[in-house]
Amino acid sequence: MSRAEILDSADAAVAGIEDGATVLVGGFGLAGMPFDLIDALIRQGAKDLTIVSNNAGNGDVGLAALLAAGRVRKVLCSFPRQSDSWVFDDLYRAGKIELEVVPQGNLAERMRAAGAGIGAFYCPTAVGTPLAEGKEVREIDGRTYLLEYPIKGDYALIGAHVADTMGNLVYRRTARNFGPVMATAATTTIVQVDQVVEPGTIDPEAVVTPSIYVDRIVQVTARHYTVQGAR
Amino acid sequence: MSRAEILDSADAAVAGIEDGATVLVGGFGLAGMPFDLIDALIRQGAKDLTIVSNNAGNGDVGLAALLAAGRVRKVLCSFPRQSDSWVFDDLYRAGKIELEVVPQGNLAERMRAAGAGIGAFYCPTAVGTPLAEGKEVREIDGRTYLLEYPIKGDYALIGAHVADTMGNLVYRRTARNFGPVMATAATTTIVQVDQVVEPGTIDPEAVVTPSIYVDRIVQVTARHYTVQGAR
Amino acid sequence: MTTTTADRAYPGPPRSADHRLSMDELAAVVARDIPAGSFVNLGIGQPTKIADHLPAGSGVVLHTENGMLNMGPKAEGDAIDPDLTNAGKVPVTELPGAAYFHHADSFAMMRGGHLDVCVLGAYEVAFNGDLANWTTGRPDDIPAVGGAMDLAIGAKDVYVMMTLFTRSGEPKLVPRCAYPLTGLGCVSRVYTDHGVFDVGSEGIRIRETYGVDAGELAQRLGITPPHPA
Amino acid sequence: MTTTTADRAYPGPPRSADHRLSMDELAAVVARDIPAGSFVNLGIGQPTKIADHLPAGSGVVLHTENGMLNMGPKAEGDAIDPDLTNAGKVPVTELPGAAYFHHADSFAMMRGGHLDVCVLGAYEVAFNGDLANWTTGRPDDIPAVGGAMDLAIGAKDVYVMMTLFTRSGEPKLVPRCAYPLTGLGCVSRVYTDHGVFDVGSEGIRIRETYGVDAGELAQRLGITPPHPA
Repeated sequence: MSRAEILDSADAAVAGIEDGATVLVGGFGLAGMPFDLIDALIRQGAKDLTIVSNNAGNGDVGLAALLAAGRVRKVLCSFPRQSDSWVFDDLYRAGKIELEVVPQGNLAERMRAAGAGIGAFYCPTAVGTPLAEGKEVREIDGRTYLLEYPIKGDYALIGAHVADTMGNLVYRRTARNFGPVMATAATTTIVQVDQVVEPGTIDPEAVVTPSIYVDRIVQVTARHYTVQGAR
Repeated sequence: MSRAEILDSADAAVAGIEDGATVLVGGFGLAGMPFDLIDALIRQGAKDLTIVSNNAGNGDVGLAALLAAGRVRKVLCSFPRQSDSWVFDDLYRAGKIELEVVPQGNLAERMRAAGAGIGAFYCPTAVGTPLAEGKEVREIDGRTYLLEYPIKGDYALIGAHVADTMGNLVYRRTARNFGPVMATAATTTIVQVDQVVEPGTIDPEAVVTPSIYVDRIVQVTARHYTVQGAR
Repeated sequence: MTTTTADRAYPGPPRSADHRLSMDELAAVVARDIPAGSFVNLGIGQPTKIADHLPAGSGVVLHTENGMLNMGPKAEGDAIDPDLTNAGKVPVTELPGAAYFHHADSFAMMRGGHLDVCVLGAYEVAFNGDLANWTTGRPDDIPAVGGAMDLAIGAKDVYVMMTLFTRSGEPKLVPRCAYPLTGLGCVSRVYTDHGVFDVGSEGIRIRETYGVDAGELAQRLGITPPHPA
Repeated sequence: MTTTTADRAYPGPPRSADHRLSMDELAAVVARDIPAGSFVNLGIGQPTKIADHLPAGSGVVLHTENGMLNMGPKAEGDAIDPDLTNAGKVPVTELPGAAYFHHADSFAMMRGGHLDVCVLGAYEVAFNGDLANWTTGRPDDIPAVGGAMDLAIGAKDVYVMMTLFTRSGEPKLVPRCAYPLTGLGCVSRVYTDHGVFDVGSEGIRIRETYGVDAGELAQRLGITPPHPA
């Protein structure tokens, strides 16, 4: 359906996310992290979630707050351990959360595959490492590859800069990161943006995420966290 | 190397293309077709070429002229037969050119794979059709896929709208088509543009082909062909 | 798998028109059946006409596989831009809210199942939804597939729009395709000048008839009549 | 495969410095060796310092895997933008000619072999170029790989920058890595405070020494001395 739903609140935007859902959460550290949607998801109460995100939370905000609320069963991410990942670290060491570490490029490419209808792909990353365990290996043209499968989300929660009312998105700088890929890989893509504009306002040559990938939009007041985590 | 070479002429831009090279040629019909580069390639004289392009020439210009000059051994394309593909049609019927028909999306995705370091991928397109012959078949999650391999070029000849002197590119409308993908899939990417500008002129958020993929640039005077072929 | 209407429940008699439809009338029928707000790819040829019949405010967004969403009508006069064409290389226009993307992204969109509806022409469609629309397979026919195979497996619903019979009167809706296939079991509905059909794994079912009785249509196609004549 | 210098021709005695280098001096050495105009990714930590030593006009373009080419220096004061960071989440700036792209495109760029040089830190490097830099494998170490494995196999040349010995004096350049691997045979050169080494399928070779004799260095690493002492 073409015209994305424009919602009044982050709470309305995350309505219906079920217990046990797989949720792709944008952001690289704090850049691009959809804080308002995550806070709304905490209020909404869905639990037993599988979260796919580059990190496993920074400081006590965003994803870290969702983890602290006990709503997450499993995290797929490339880099959980950071100087400010104390929430995840404690849960993991207490055996209260599952972790699947995925190389960052594979995380992105596996979500791209999900969005692009690719059944699986042979990737050279991680060959010969512990992360290759259990994966099918094939030599192609003299190079060794591992078979990687798509990662599909039930929902994607992402942050973007500007949306038009059809759902076209542009991002800001490196806050773009996983947003465009996650938008393609989820059944329902929910976006928080700084601004919603009329169709025709965004240059069609500069659209990063075309409207077809966007289901729900909420405009939020930009919040600025310091880069290393605490509010 | 970062700073793309800016050349004075299309002839200088295509220097060194060897006999027997695989050349990816941008354009969808005439939109985005790098006419000046192809004309220069005809003058340059390289022969026995394998051409990868969506079509096999329109009218008597561009790719059709290269074919007519007898320089092409084989064409990989999705759609050779068009109302104005008489040059290719005659060569093909006379047994003077090889043809490999590749579904359009596979053509694009196989070049993307070449540019993205993917060894091969499972694709649902063409399952159960004559174009599946000889391809490895695999069922994944209840759906049937064919194994597709990358298409890599020695050279890409593409058309874009504006380049900066570092090599960042933007395109115009549907003339974008295969250009950005081919730029990633060739060892040497050669681009004709309407305009060359200084770095900082193109909005970094709107760059379509980042500079890393571009090797040689030549600014040409825009030529307009009627859409159905003849000059 | 080829089945007939006998294999599944039939909800009622088909709607009908009192005459065989022209291709333009048929385009209007297809347009009527495309849900408001759908993302749609219209194949080269007859399906292109469907765009002219989409009601204003339908919110239908047209995708063209050469790299655009929210494509507008055919360009005329000064609006013609050689850099802006549809998949048939016909100059078109851009609507507010359009987006351009490259070919790999365009076909990822298609293959990834994001389009709601795709309407294609066909040489033949089988009762099980098999599609043949890319080559006759004759020795003198230069094969050219374009985006047909990608479209066939990409959209959530693949509709075919065609005449029901060849000029010599042979049905093009058949138990099994004789022409080389474009895709397996991919078509869900077939719009023709004589009627509209659901096809697929549950077999063929007549939805509408135009200028012909459903029983007679069933007989000409060699399928079980939908209900007692 | 582990081999030693004896296995290949040695072109001459290494250049040398009269003292062990600080990490900052070492960063300058790496910067000197990066060809002008290269596309380079500098890993988190020590390699980041290399950027400060690239000569003006080198034309080196920095890639950061979180989606940017032509990254500028660290941002200070008002230039800090939470939406613009490097892979270490440190605020950075943008240079003219920058481009932003999403993560799949960024890692396609890397995995596709388009970067000329990548410089990484390491726990250990083997003489054959095997790299261990992502986890100690200790039970209490939470594994976190980030982009390390993608970088290891992506760039045309992967350099490592590290101290040559652990605090307890054990070499980190070893016949075979004991730590869990990041990539196989992927490192081509190792820059350390005591010297620079070529590694790879042809084995290890000393290129430069800092404050130590090549023969002594070879002995400490257990490799064949490069030439008669």
